[in-house]
This record gives sequence, structure tokens and C-alpha cells, in this order.
Amino acid sequence: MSTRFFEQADEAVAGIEDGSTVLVGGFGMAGMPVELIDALIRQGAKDLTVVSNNAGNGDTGLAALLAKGRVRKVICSFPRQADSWVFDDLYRSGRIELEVVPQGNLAERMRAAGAGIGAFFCPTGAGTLLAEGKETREIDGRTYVLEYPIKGDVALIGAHRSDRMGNLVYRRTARNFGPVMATAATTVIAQVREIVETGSLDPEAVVTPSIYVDRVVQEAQRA
Amino acid sequence: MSTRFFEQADEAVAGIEDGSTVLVGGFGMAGMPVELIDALIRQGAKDLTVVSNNAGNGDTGLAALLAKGRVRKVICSFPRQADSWVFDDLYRSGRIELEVVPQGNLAERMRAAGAGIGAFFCPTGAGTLLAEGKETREIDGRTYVLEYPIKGDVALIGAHRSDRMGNLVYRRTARNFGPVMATAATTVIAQVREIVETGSLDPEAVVTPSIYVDRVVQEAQRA
Amino acid sequence: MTATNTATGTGAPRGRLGKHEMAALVARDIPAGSFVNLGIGQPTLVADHLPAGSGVVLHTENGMLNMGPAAKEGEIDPDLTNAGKVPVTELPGAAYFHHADSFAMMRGGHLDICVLGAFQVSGRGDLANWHTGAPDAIPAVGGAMDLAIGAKKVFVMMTLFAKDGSPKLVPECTYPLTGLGCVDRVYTDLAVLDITPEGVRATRTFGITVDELAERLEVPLLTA
Amino acid sequence: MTATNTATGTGAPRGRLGKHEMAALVARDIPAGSFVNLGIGQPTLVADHLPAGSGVVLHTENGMLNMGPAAKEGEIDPDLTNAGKVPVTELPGAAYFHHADSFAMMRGGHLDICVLGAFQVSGRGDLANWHTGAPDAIPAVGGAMDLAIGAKKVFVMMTLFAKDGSPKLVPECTYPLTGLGCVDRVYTDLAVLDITPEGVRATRTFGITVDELAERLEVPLLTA
Repeated sequence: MSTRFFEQADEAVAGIEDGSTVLVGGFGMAGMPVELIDALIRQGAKDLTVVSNNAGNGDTGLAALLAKGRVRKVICSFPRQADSWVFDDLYRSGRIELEVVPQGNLAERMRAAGAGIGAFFCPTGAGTLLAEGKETREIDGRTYVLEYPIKGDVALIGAHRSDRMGNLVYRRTARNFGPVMATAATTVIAQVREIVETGSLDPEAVVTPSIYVDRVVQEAQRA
Repeated sequence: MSTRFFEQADEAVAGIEDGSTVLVGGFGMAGMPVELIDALIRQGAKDLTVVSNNAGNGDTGLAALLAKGRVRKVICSFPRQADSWVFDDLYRSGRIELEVVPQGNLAERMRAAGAGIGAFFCPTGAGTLLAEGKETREIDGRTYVLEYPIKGDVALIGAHRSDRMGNLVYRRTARNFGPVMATAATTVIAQVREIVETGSLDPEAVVTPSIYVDRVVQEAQRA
Repeated sequence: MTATNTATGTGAPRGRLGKHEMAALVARDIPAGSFVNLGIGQPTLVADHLPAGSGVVLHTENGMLNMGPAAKEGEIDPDLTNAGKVPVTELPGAAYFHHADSFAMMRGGHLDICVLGAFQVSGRGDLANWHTGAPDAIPAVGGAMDLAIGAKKVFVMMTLFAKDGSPKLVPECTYPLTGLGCVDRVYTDLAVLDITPEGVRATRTFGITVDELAERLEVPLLTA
Repeated sequence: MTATNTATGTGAPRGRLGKHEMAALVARDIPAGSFVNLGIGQPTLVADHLPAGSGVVLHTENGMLNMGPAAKEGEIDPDLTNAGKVPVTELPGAAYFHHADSFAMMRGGHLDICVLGAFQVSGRGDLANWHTGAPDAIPAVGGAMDLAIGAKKVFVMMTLFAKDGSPKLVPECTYPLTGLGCVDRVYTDLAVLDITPEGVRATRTFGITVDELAERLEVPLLTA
């Protein structure tokens, strides 16, 4: 259905329920929907499963959400960073669950959720710790691991521009997980830097068509 | 390795071997690499498996390749059309094999080949003739059919522009199968309308990065 | 519009709908802002009946959202066609994508509604619309199976009876299936039929009563 | 460049390579026009040694081809980083794509070469580079497993011996694996080692003979 536009990030994140799986875009700070995460902290949903490439940096954004104790489980590819002390502390004290997923599997499992694929055989991780307990199959002489979709109740993503229909474009490597997460969640909420008139985006260059975008809010404060 | 540029379609299709699987882009005439197909007819490779959405129209292009008896098998979604008399005749007289594949499976199976996926569980066709004999599995209460990649030895595709590195852009619905086939074949040959300087395509709007493109030839004759 | 007395054939019940009336009926049931795929054939007529400003976005499986009406003379662009290979136009806010992305959109359940033609629909919502099953027929499926299983709601448009008088709503499809249990609602010349977990319910009839209809069908109709 | 006598540590054999020399060696072995992913850490040094005009195209897994050098003061764009989250630049002919497309490119075997660091490589080409296996370590894999299994050729850059003197080329990896049988060649400070179906072959050595090397390793070296 038609994309809805909001004035405030707080309105855009309304209704996120306790226990939700929340896909959070961004790779480092590029594409990170900081204002939506801050709004989610204020909104108060708890017992969340967060799917994101990392597990928070410093004390802001995702790390702040974790620090508030709102996150039950993190599914990510790379939780351990120089400034991931919030996650580190929660993990070491047993207060948060962690599922480490190879980065390509993280992306492909969300793509599968968005594309109606029930499961797929993937070569990544075969024979390693991260495939332990998973079904494997030899196909044409190569070992593959069966991987299942990761579906979100909500996706929070950062994009560069939206038109008034909700078509999104990204900028440079800030594109990263946004377009994939937009296909994989029931409710997709995008924070954008600019809202432009419909017809002003090149239809050949739209990366996330409006069909995938439920709610859009313009950033209150530009980085 | 770097994309090679050719003056003549005949040079661009050199070396295609008998018995090859050839992916042929286009949906109707949109995106159909007509000059490359004509060059392939002159080149003479035979015993081919052709993967394309349709099985030739009228007496030109793919139909002409079929009429020359060069094609052993067609894998397509929609062979039966008002003007598919060449295929119809070959099929009814048992001189060509046919594998009918739902259009979405055709695209997704080629995507899988390009993406390193060994096989995938797909809901399309479950319980129908086209899934007979295929492995199925119930996942979360839904029946899925296991589908395998379709990999090409060669892909012949039509694009709008190439830069001098081989980055491709398409135009409107002529994009169709081209970008998927470009990922799924060992040797990818693109016919383009225009070759432009490197740096003149918007990096945000490149659809097929040069890594997927082996050979480029500019159309001799524009439609 | 719902029950005008337009007889469209001799011997047909008065009030039976013509194909444009059926298309208008479908169009009225599509919520504003929906993302919709209209199958080849009769379903394409639905586009003509969508009210201006409905915000309904049309998808074509060959890689486009926000498809406009058929191209008129002078507007024809060979690079811009619909799934039936008919030249079409582009509306503001359009987006193009390749075939794998387009079918991912369909198969991933992102389209709100898909409208398809049919040879037969079973009482459980099985759909047969791709293959007559004739031994000499060349099978050709296109995107039918992907559409059937992908959209959130699948609407079928068909006449309720074949030319030979046999019902096309059947206990079991005799034609090869396109998809199992995928149809949500069937728009016919004589009735609108909802396929529900409890059974088939005629929510509207045209020039025929539910009882008369029930008598002519082998599939039982829910009465409440 | 291949065998300069640059001692890089006390007690090290004369002729052992420093990390910049190793990077230069790798760079020389990358054919012109290759598509290459350079892993985080030492492998990124390889970019500095690619000759101008080599046409080597760098991929970064966060969604870009034709990545340029690290951004200098005043060039920094927070929307443009490499996989190590370091600000980088864009070369003419660049293309951006999302994460699923980027990893499809890697996993589908389209990159010609990927250069990775390692804790250990086994004689069969197993790679361990993501996890120390320490019980209190927080596991973090990133794109390492995808790179290991995806590229046409996987080159490893590492010192041949750990700080405690134990070899990092081992009969069996004791660290948790990143990928099985995926490494093609190992560039070390003391030798370049090709992993072949027949075994490990030292194709070049630096300040040490193959026999001396063989004596210090548990993995047998092919002599022909």
C-alpha cells in the first residue's frame, strides 16, 4: 500500500511491538538510520531481536538501544569492534544472545525472505563452526549448507532521497544493507536526507521501489 | 578480466563451441541481441542448448537459429506464441527438446548460478506438472520445490550503453533478463547501442558492472 | 454498476455482466494505493476502470512498477512493453528492475493483488490457467505460476461457464494446475465468489439467485 | 624486489621480506585487468604497489567496484568507505550495488583474486583467519568466509612463523576454520608457497633455502 510520510521520527516508529525482529541498516555509520534508532529507544519496544551487520559502536545508536536492555538477541556478522564495549559487556555477562552469521549469508538470508525463497544451499561456511548442526548437501562435488530466510517485522534503513511515492535512492557505499532489508520486513521505515517530487528520480536508477517502503521520514538533523 | 571491445559482431561471438549452453536475453524484441544471434548463426556452433524466455518469433533471430538446426534443446518459459511456427514445427516433429520453466524460476535459477547458490527451495509450481519428479519440502507449512542453477557457457545480451570498461546500463523494460544472464555465464557478450567514455555513466545507476562483461560490440545498425 | 441488466449473449440470464462490467467490478474492489499485477487478456481491462487518483500502482513482470496505459500512436517505444509485449507508457514515479528482482517482488508476496484469467478454479482455490492439457498442446507457462503463488490476494476473472455449458468453478480442476489453493476471489459474469477456508461464498450475483447458481454448480455454495 | 636483503627483525634470516615487500610481491603477481578484493589489514597494502595503468579493479564487499585509494584530508565522505570502514575514494568507471548483489558477486566466483590475512593455513589449503578460538573471544566473521570460498584464486599474506616461533603453515589448522581447501597461494616473509593438489611447493624463498624451510615445517614441501 502507499508509502506514508511523517514529520517526526517518533511518529514513524510508532507501533513497533515488544518481541519484534528489527532489521537495522548501515555498515559502520554509512547508511545507519541513527534518528530512527534514537526514536526506537524513546518508543520503548523491548525484547527485540536486532539484525544488523555490527552490534553497536560507542555509546550511541544501536549501542544505546542495547545499553537500555531492549535487545534480547543480536544476529550480525561482526559484533567485535574496537568500540563495541556495550555489546561486549552484555555478551560476556550473559545478558544478550548472539548469532554470528557470515556477512554474505546475512544478506542472502534476508534476500531470500524478501524473494519468497524457503531455504537455499550455500557454500559459505561449509565445514566451519558456523555451519555446525546445519543440514549440508553435496551438489556437483561441492559441499553446501542449507540456510533459511531471516525475516523482519520491521526494517529501519537510511537512504539518500525519497520521492513522494516512496521510491528510494542511496548514495555510494551507504547503500549496503538498506535495499535488501527493505524487501525482508513487514514494515519498512526509511530515514532520508531529502524528499523530492515524484518524477524527479531517474526510473532507471531507483534502487528501492516504493512497493517496499511503508514509512518515510526526513532527517531532522543532517550529519 | 578486462572487457574486450570488438568492431564486428562476428568477432565478438568467435569461439562459441558446439554443445554450448547459450543464454539469450530479451523479452519479445525488447533487449533481444539480434545482431549477436545473427552472428552466432554465421559462426556455426551447433548442438546448442538455448535458454531464453521465448523460443523464437517469426523467421529471424532465435527462430532463424532454430531453423538452421543448431539447437538441441530450448529452456524457456513461453515457447508458444502466435508467430513461433519454427519452434512449433521442430517440436511437433520431435527435432528439438523443450524444458518449460516458470519465468520466475528461469530468472532465479540463473541468478543462483551467478550467485554461487547450489540449489534453492521455491514455492512456484509446487503441486503442478512442472514440479513432477522434483524434490519438495514443507517449510513453515508451505510446500517448496528444490530448483537447481542454470549456468551458461555463453550469454548473449542486449544493453543500451557500455562505458569503455564494460559497465552496462539498459533502457526501460529492455533490461529484463540481461543483468541476470550476465552473472550466469562463463563468457558474456553484450551488444550495445552506444559506447561512452568511462566516467560518463552514473556509478549509482550502473546495472551490470564490468566484472560480468567479457565482450562488447556496438550495434552496426540501430533499429 | 454491480447489477445492471446488460444481457451479453442470447439465452444468457438478464443481468449477467459483460467483460467490461466485470473489469469495473474488480477495479472497484482494489483499495487505493494498492500494488497490482494485471494478467494478460481480460484482466488488463481492469486498468481502464481504475478511478483517477486511486494511486493504484501497476506492476508488469518484465520489470517495471508504475506502468501507464498502452502507448498510443507516436508514443510507441520498443524498449517499453508490458508482459503481453504490448507497447505501454511510463508514469511519474516509475521504477525499472531486472527479471530476477521483478519475480522476487512477486514471489516474495509484495504485490497486494494480482488479477488472472482462468480455465478452471476449484472450490479450494486451485487455479488452472496455463495449459489446456491437450496432448498436442505445446506447454507454455510464462509468469502464471509465479503470479499465482506470489501476490497477497489472487483475483480471477472468468465466465462462470464454458462455451459447452460446463462450470469453470469445479470440485477438482481437470486442466493441469497453475497453483494450489492460491485463489482468493473469482469475478464471473454471474457472480462474485469468495474462496474461504469454509468454502465458496457467492457474495454478489448478477441476474441469477444464489439458489439457481448452486443448482448449476457441483461445488457447494455457503449460504450464510 | 623479490629477494632484497632487508632484515626486518633481530634474529631473522637476512633476506626475509617486510610487509611492504610482501605486498609488492603480491601486486606483481596480479594480472593486469583483474578484479580483486583486498582483505582488511596487511592485504590492503597491496593496492599501493599496483602499477599505474594495471587496470586492476578493486572490489569492496560493502558494495563497490573500482574503489580508489584511501581518502585524504578534505576528500572524506562518510558515505564512501571500504570494508574496514576507512574512508576511500571512487575511480572513474565505479559502480555501487547493495550487499546481496556484492556477496553474490563474491560467492558466485566472479572475483579473480582475493588476498586475505591468516592465522593458519593447512597443507591442503584450509584457512583459519576469523577466530582465535579463545574461550572468551567474541566470535566475529564479517565477510571472511564468503571471500574464502568465492574468489577464483585466494592468496594469503602472513608471516610464516608466529611470534612464539610455531609455523602458521600447518598439517591441520588448530584455529577454527574459515574455509576448507580454499587457499591457492601463501605469500610469507620467507617464501611463496603454492598449495597444489600434489602438495605445497615453495616457488620462491627469501634468505632461506627450501631445505632449511622444510626442516622448520611439519608440512612436507614438494621438491620438484
